[in-house]
Amino acid sequence: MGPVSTEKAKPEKLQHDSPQPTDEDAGVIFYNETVIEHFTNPRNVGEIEDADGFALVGDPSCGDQMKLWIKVEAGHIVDIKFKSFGCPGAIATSSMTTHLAMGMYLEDARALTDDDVVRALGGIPANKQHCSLLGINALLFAIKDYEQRSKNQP
Amino acid sequence: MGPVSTEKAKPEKLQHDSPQPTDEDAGVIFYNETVIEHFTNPRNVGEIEDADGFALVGDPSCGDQMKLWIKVEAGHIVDIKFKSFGCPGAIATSSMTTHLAMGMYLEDARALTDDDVVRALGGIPANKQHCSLLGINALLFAIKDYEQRSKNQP
Amino acid sequence: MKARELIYFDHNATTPLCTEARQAMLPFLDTAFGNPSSYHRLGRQARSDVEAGRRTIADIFGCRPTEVLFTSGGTEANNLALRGAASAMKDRGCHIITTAIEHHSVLKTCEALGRKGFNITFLPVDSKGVVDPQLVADAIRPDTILLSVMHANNETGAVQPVEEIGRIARQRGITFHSDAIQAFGKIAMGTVLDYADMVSVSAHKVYGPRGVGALLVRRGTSLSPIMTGGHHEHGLRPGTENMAAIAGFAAAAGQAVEKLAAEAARLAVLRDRFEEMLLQTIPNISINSCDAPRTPNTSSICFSGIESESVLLHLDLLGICASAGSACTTGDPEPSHVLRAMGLSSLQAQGAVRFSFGSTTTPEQIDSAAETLAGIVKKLRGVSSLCQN
Amino acid sequence: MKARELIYFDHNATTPLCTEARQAMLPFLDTAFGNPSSYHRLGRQARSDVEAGRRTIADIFGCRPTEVLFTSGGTEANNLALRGAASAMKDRGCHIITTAIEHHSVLKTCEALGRKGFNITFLPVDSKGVVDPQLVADAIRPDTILLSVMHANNETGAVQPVEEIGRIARQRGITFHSDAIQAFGKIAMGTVLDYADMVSVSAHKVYGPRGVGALLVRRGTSLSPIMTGGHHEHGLRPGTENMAAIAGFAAAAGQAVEKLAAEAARLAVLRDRFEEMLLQTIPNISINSCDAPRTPNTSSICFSGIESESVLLHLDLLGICASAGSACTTGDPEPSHVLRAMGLSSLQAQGAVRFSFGSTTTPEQIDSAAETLAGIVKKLRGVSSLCQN
Ligand SMILES: Cc1ncc(COP(=O)(O)O)c(C=O)c1O
Ligand SMILES: Cc1ncc(COP(=O)(O)O)c(C=O)c1O
Repeated sequence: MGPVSTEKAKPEKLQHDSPQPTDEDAGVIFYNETVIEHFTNPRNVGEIEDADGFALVGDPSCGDQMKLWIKVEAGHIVDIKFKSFGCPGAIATSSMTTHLAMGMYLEDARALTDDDVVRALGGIPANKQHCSLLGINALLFAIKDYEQRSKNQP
Repeated sequence: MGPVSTEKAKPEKLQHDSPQPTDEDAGVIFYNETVIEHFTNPRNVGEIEDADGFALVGDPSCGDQMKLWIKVEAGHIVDIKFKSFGCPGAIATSSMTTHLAMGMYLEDARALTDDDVVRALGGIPANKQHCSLLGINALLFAIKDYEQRSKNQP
Repeated sequence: MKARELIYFDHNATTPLCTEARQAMLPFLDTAFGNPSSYHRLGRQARSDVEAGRRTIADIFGCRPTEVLFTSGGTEANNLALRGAASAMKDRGCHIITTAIEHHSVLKTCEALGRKGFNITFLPVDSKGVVDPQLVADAIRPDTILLSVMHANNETGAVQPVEEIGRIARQRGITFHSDAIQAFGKIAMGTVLDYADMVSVSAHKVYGPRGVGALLVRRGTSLSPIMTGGHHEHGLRPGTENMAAIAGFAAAAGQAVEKLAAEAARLAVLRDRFEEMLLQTIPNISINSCDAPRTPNTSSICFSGIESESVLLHLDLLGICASAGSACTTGDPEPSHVLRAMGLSSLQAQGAVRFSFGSTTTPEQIDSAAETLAGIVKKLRGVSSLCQN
Repeated sequence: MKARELIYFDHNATTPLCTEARQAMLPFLDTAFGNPSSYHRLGRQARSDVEAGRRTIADIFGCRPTEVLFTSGGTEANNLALRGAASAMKDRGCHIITTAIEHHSVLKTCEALGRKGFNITFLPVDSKGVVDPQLVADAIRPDTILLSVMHANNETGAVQPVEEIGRIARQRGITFHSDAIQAFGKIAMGTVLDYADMVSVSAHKVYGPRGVGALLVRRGTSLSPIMTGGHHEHGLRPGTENMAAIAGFAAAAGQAVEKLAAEAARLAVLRDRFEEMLLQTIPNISINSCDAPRTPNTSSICFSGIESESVLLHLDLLGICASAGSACTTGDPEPSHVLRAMGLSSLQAQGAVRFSFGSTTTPEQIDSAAETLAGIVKKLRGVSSLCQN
């Protein structure tokens, strides 16, 4: 088998897109193409050895966990990497969070919300909304960690 | 439409015959061909104006009623006629009762039982067994009526 | 006489599947077999097919998809409505009102609830087989929680004043259920949840498949499930969804509504013609509920002096399918509780035969059956101890 | 990579209709549409078709036709068994014993009975997912009326010692119900009513249609109906019979039994091959219930460090259908109650995926899926915060 990522969502496009999620579909999960794309090809996966900020959020026994590393230069996030355990929603929102934050001024990054992530993904199933907090929380805590460290090493 | 009786059970033979009545079929009524034949062509229908014995049995508001007339000569039933209100089982057993009794010695006729009628019909659905009593009771009461009258007019 | 086609005058018992329903079902007997609860594409497709069916039914009744619960049929819909609402509201009161002419799935369920401690009032009907809304209003007590009145009766076709009754129920804050199983597809029903809180329908009475029905449940109605398991049907009816049946139901219901006006008019003409022919050729008959508003396809006729099963067997031997009382009481020697409630004597009720017409019915069948029937009645009356001749 | 055929490894959720079942159903979508309760020939034919289906099912299980009750599916069979028996025997006692690994249609029903005043004991299972009969014996109290233990688990395939448990129940005079929905068609079951009083089966798990199942009820078992209406199914399950579904069920059940030995052997080989391939190519996996007697078609596998939905979505995108836990808990974030009962941590249980093989499964599918899966697991572990690399 070739690497999974080369297959992407191509043949399934319609399957995941056509039935509009409605109230009564709540029991079944329909992700849109963007979510699936970020899930199958998550951006910025990995670790940063000499990170300037780090966060560990979530509880794997409750369904998801995320580790986030940032590298900061001149008030910018110049590198960002993550690793996530969780459902496709957790992985896709993790990926999108890092994608949005990459290159941002810290203050702009801090202003990012879960809504921004969901919007950038073009929406996410109702019962996966909570996932979007994972990335945002990790980002905030990593920035906090960076600021803490900066304070301690002036 | 021609008279109903000319059609008889011909095209339906299999319908009524093939599924053997079983316990769990109790809810649905399957009559055999002989029963249907007696129902569609009942023997000895009518009244006897100068009957020697007569009986009226059953209660129409409970589902069936039968009138039975007999003519007796030299201890024989030389004529017998009936009229019945009721289900196919009631009509067929009425018919078969008269058919069996016709020409019989009174003592033989008195010995006829509902089982004899059912047997002569080749069986009757379980929930129609009670019907067979209608004819037999009418016959017994008609014979009784004849004997009563004979006693009174010696 | 040559063998003739079967004349099926028992459409109130069940109907043949219409082409549209059959077509809609076939894919689900084939590749579209997924479980709507499964995660994968077959599951998602199944889910969206179920929800498409639900939207169709919702559109037909002018309600929301979330107000449509699929059940295994009309009987289950009625049981869910009555048992489920009684159980959900038992702390608010224990009085339930229904009528004496309901289908057994309502009547026996109310009796069962009666044995569980609920008080049941069975309202009488007039000689036309119709419930008086005033009696409903008068029967309401402070502890009344639930009212169930059918929309159209299965034996006589008599249409009940459910809108008026529903208004009374809503005014008095009482949950109103209506068994519309015989009304749907036969008379225009409008947006039923405007006056009723729960409405039962069944697919196989409208040329849809066996094994599926729906309970329409107005938002906010108190209802507990009567079965437990998975989260299907908003947690109110568990069990893997029957997609083939749901798709067939949706297709059939769509057809039924589309053709309703034309078909109702056509059947009313045939029904009237049938009844006129019988009245002209057979003495001593009476047509039940003939002065009531009736579904256009139902003719319930009492033939005095003879017994209905004997009529049915003669008819059957001649290829004509009809019923005595409702189909589900076959083998039950009790005369129809509906006709008895209308004041008919046990004897009269025993002579009742129901002819219910439908999509397969033609004018030729009407004429032929009426003629045949005249011969049968004459013959049976000739045998009957109750008739002079 | 070229588009490939769908690989359906979710046969425990539902199965495609077999040709025999489809063929058996078609006449009932056509001319054989009568209502079995109707008097006329179409009704009688329908009745005899229903009873033929009943005899087939009875023959398969070595019981009497009167011991077969058709229901709308497995969920209803389980509800009827538990609610019906509890209600029929409530004067004799209020204690019910079941296990922690039952399907939701048993588990939630027992919980509902618990809210109605019954005491429920949920027996634990060992790490293999099997109930110890000794625990059953020990749990029995003087007021125990009912015991329900499934024959084979839907998630792990673990087969329970139902014969031994049944003997204990019979000795102690306790009604024993067994949910055999996942056992039927997969393992030889013998004459089940010899040791169980009630057994549930469902058609759509054995290549039969949706919307029908059966509860086998041994003569003399106390059981009340949970729905009321007509006299159908010996007065224990009202509603117009679903002939198409019953005929399809009978045909499918016949097939399932006929092919059982060969198919079970074939699937066991494929299942073992699948598991060996995974064990060889993927580190840190464990096979649930692998040391228990299992149905031959079920592989429940925990992939440590990754979450099952992510595995399922990757699989789905590549055309492979599988499940996490049981299908009917999709959308439910709770990790499998079955795996938790076996002592797996919540984290371990979250990594479980169920592959259930069946008639459509080929060796090529097994190889291809195992290979694909190795790639997916590697990829997800590469992303996982719980994995080092
Ligand atoms: C008025 C009415 N209610 C309920 C039912 C029961 O419906 P089903 O056969 O779908 O269970 C019927 C038909 O038998 C009916 O005519
Ligand atoms: C063990 C078990 N019991 C009960 C059920 C419910 O059966 P049905 O889907 O026919 O309602 C299932 C399947 O979902 C099952 O696997």
